Amino acid sequence: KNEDTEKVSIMLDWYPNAVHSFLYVAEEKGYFEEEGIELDIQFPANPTDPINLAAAGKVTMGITYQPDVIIAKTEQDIAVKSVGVLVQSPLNHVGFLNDTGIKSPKDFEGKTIGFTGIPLNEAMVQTMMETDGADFNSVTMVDVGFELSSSIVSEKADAAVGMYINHEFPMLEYEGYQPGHLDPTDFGVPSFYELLVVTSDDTWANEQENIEAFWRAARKAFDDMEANPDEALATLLKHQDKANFPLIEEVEKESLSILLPKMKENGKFGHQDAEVWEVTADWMTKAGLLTKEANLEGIFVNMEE
Amino acid sequence: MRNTASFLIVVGFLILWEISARIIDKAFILPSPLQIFIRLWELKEVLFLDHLPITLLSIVMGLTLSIILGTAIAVWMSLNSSVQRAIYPILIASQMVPVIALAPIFVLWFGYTIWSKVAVAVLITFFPITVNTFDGLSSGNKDNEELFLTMGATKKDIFFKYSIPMALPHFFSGLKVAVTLSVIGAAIGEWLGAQAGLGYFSRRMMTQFDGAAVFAPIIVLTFVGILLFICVTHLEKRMLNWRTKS
Amino acid sequence: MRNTASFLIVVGFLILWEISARIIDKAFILPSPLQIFIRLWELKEVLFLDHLPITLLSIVMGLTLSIILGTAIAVWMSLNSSVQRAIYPILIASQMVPVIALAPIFVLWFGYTIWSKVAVAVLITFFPITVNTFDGLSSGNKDNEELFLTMGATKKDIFFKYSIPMALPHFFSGLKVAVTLSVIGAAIGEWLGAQAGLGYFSRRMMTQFDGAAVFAPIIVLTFVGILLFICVTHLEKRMLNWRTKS
Amino acid sequence: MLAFNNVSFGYDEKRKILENLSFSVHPGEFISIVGVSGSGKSTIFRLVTGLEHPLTGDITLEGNKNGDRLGKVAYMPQQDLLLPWRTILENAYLPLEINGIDKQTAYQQIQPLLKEFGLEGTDDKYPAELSGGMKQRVAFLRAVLSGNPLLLLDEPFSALDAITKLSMQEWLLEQWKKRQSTILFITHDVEEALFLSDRILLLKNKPVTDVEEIFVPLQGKRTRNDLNLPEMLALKDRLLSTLQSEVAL
Amino acid sequence: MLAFNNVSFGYDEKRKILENLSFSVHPGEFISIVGVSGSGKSTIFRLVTGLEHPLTGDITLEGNKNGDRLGKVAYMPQQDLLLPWRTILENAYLPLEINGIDKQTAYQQIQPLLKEFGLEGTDDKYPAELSGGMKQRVAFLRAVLSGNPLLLLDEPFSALDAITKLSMQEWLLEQWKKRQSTILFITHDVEEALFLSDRILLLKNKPVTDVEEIFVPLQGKRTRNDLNLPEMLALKDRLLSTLQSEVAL
Ligand SMILES: Nc1ncnc2c1ncn2[C@@H]1O[C@H](COP(=O)(O)OP(=O)(O)OP(=O)(O)O)[C@@H](O)[C@H]1O
Ligand SMILES: Nc1ncnc2c1ncn2[C@@H]1O[C@H](COP(=O)(O)OP(=O)(O)OP(=O)(O)O)[C@@H](O)[C@H]1O
Ligand SMILES: Cc1ncc(C[n+]2csc(CCO)c2C)c(N)n1
Ligand SMILES: [Mg+2]
Ligand SMILES: [Mg+2]
Repeated sequence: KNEDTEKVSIMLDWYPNAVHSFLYVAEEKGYFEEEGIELDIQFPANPTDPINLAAAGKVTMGITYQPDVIIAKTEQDIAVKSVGVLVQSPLNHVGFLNDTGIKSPKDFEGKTIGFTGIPLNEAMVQTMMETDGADFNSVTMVDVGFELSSSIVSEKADAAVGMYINHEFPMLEYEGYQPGHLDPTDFGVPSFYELLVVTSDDTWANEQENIEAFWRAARKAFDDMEANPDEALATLLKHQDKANFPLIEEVEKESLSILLPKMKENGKFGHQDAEVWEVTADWMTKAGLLTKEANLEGIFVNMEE
Repeated sequence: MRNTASFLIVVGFLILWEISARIIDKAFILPSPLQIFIRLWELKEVLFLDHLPITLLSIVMGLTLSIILGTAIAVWMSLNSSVQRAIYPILIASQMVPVIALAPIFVLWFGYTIWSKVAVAVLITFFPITVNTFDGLSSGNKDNEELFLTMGATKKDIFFKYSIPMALPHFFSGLKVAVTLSVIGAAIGEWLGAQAGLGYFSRRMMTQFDGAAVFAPIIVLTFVGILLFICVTHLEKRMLNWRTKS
Repeated sequence: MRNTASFLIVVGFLILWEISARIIDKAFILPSPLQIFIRLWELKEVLFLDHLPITLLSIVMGLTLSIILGTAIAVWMSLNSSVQRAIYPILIASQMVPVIALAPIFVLWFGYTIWSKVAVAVLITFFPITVNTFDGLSSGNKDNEELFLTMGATKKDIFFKYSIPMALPHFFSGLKVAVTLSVIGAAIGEWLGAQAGLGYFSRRMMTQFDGAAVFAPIIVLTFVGILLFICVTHLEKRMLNWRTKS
Repeated sequence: MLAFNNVSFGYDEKRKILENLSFSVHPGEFISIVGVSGSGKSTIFRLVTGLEHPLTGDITLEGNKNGDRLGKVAYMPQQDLLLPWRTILENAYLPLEINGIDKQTAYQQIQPLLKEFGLEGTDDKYPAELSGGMKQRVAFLRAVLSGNPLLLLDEPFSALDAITKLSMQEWLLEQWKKRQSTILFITHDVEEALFLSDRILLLKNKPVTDVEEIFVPLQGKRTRNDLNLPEMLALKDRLLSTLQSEVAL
Repeated sequence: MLAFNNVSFGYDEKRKILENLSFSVHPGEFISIVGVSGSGKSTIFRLVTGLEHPLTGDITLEGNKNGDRLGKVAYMPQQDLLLPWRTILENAYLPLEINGIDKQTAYQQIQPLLKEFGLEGTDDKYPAELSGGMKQRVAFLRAVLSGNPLLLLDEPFSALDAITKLSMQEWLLEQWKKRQSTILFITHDVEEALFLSDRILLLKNKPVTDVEEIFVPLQGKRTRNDLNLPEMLALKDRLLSTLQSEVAL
């Protein structure tokens, strides 16, 4: 429509769910258009693709996980930076079905645990078990890609790490299962940013204005979403791709209520704190995820209000 | 008539599948043929209008590129024996690289665009086309070429009036293999990064506990393969109609 | 000597790659050959002691099963022409199913065990073995079989003294294709969920943003393929030494 | 030795190839069967070997009427049909192997014959390493080794060049005399038939209802010059003109 | 028409196949070249057609000494070498097509010849649908259509059965007379050479240093019976024994 709209793409962390409502709200209300950008929302084929493709410059931004950004930057010198946080505290729990009899990380011993292929999850389980005085070596970790819930339901894995307290668990309950879960932060894993948005330094240098425009629109949409969650939910449901990613209203409603406070914990949507980065990096060094000294130089920027 | 037995076996197999699926009763793990069929019907618009065209596009682009590239290299090798001696062994050795294992890299190079799928399709279809075409171009015998020479034919005459018709049956053999592989290539490409397409849809449904919908696009893909194969066979029959006369 | 040109081309290609990789300077997207080689060396123990044996195990198991199953079906078809008429068309048609797209289903059936990888390997290697062996078994000519009959030979005599030696070269052609495919099959199987293996390792390194380490196991896989191929070729030469005499 | 008695046969019930055909072969004879292409020469061999059975009529082999004939006659086909994966020795061993004779014994029996057939030193060679004439000799040896006294040869020399053919013909005559076998020989080549045989059976009509028997007026050791005898030249012309008239049919 | 003058040739410098060979062919002659296998008959044809060039010596074709001979002689190979994907008409058209004659004109020229060659109704058939004799006639027609007066035939009938061969020989003689072409004919078959030719060139020694020229004492219309004339029989024996002695060499 608009001759000089700039194309901006973002790759989600997962298939669309309540966390992404603000994107659809902004889209629906034309906030992106007002900012002169055209947003292309992509869904990942692989849990690690958002950061990979953002780093490779194939998408403008990717929604990903904080420790991954530190690993990429520190271990492989990949020039990426976070441009904003979406969820400021953990949602990630270890999930299982109650029949497995798992009560604490000690019960993971000898079990098979599924994860999405992101190495950080292994470290989380390890920290949890060590804190609980169990032997991590007795656990078999399997890369199950996106099949977190299905791997425990189909009993291909006894438990899975990376399941979200706001999404997978309500969903399983809705489907009639009895899932149990353990919170990593109860077992020695620090609280860190659950989801944030990354871009590559190159992209940042070339398209900083577009990214800033994106955030202005996003903030505006988030405010609307906060003010009127039901409307936001309706927008999300309206935009859902029924065939590909059917959403369940009850589940998403509950999900959104859990999410909203976590998305604005310090009062500012998107804002990041250097301290959180340092705490996370410390834990990672302790957990053996980093073999070098953490490189946090320019790892994040905060958008101007 | 000849295929009655095959037909019965297939039907028997489907019935057996239906029964076991009902006994196991876990549609997610093993949907029954009927469930798959119903799902296929329900999803017909999504599958045929949204996803099929995308997949077809990558298949057609991949095949077209393969044919252009493959025949060009084959012709080049057949015209110049030192090129042949240099390239042919590399071509053969290159088949040992599990190119499919490289597919994730293509996603990094091309992003979630059609090109990552086209690249996979080209990489796996290009070999049978090149090798078959080349073998076809070199299958001519010296006696025949010398007969052409004694008639005062130029190299060009020999190439167009002898080598090319000679190579055509081999080219089609290669194309038949390539067509099947192209479907596989596109499907794999779509698993690894796509925003639409039948392979993408199948994988997506895997995360949705919808077993029948995982199989439905695979059925469609199968028919795409069969259809492409039939097309090639028809084209072959039309272009090589002399072969049916022997 | 014949391959000097090939060798030079390969070296040229590597140099070109090295230079472009250095210019682009994003090892994560395009590692240079040197970086890959260094990484291969650093990872040699992990690759060769931890992951290679696992991958080899699925390849060998897949191939063994394929050979048993494939030759059994081929023999069955060649002994009974109504079985042949019933099964052969199904076999051919089955190749149109992008079996690789079914691979994730195997994970559901067999879990994250070696069996899901073996299943993928069997599914893609079984076809060339069956078809080639069957074609070999039926490549005998009637004249020869009748000569055996006039000597008072039984069906068993004909099968063991004529059909089998006749089929052997075809069987080996099939096996050579199968060997290459088995490597691909195992690699794909390992993408889909595994705790070890070269395919798994390559993918895992992708999540660690370690481009050189993504390529290193692929190089190892390539050499596994080449080695297996050479083994089969040697076996073939030994068993078919009469062919070198013509 | 062999007798056809009113034999009728057709691959297809409706299209007979042989109709009420009778002829007989005596021990020690060399008989050529001559006829135009497609007349049914090879079909007669298929009946003799037992690969096919007459629709009506009887075939008697060594006094055995309509018995099982498979494995009872020695057959040497037109192409040598040697097994390319077996050495010459192993190829010659084949009929003995099928009869259950062990390698040791068999090889001791074969080795001297190889020499006699001008094949010494070829034991461990493969067929592809031999010339056309040598391969035909191996095929002949293999037929002889089946141990059956009636030898059927279906155009064995048609693939050889003219000069090799001549020497193979002479060699065959020698072998026949030495082994005192009975030979039934199919050929297109009238001169070949005249040079080799005691008697020529010329197939006539379609379906074949009749054979014209021609006694060759030569006895004992023959030379190629004998073919220039006036009666032989007359016979040759007669045969050729009969054949050509059959083609016109 | 054609003259070899002290021609020497070898595929390999060291192993000569022809050495100081001289002979000549006059317009309208029918000449057969006879020699044992591997003696160099086909090699002579390769030199005549211009596929190979003499190491020393001259070849003169129609007064043109050592000129470019490719496309200047009509060559009919041993196998018919018809293109299986072309109909009979299209196969016959090939030499005209190469000479740049358009389809229309060419087909009008070919059609009546097809009739004359006993090939009517086969225009749109493919070679695989024809019998061996018919295919040889198409190959001959194709050679004739090249328009060159010197025809080289390299064992054209060796793949045919004896009876078909006889009728093709007679047909060839007829065509030769009708078209008044010059024919150079390679054969293994002495009788064939005697029946067809005015003159026979027998290749001798290895490398070939000499040809024995034999004039066939037959004039005008020949019949097969002429081969039974005493002088012809004597000639035949002489040829055969010379050839057999060459094989022994
Ligand atoms: N196995 C078969 N099934 C059906 N018909 C056959 C079979 N073999 C031969 N015929 C037919 O039977 C007829 C006689 O064939 P046969 O092979 O006996 O002729 P022939 O005299 O040996 O010919 P040739 O000289 O060409 O070898 C032919 O018309 C042929 O087509
Ligand atoms: N293209 C070639 N390259 C090298 N040597 C050749 C070639 N063609 C033929 N020869 C050799 O040259 C010699 C003569 O061969 P040529 O084909 O002329 O014999 P020929 O008399 O036609 O034999 P035949 O009767 O078997 O056709 C043989 O020793 C042969 O091996
Ligand atoms: C609804 C939802 N469920 C699961 C994930 C996947 N996930 C959660 S944590 C983690 C690894 C990093 O800790 C991954 C891959 C998601 N993004 N969104
Ligand atoms: Mg026959
Ligand atoms: Mg020759």
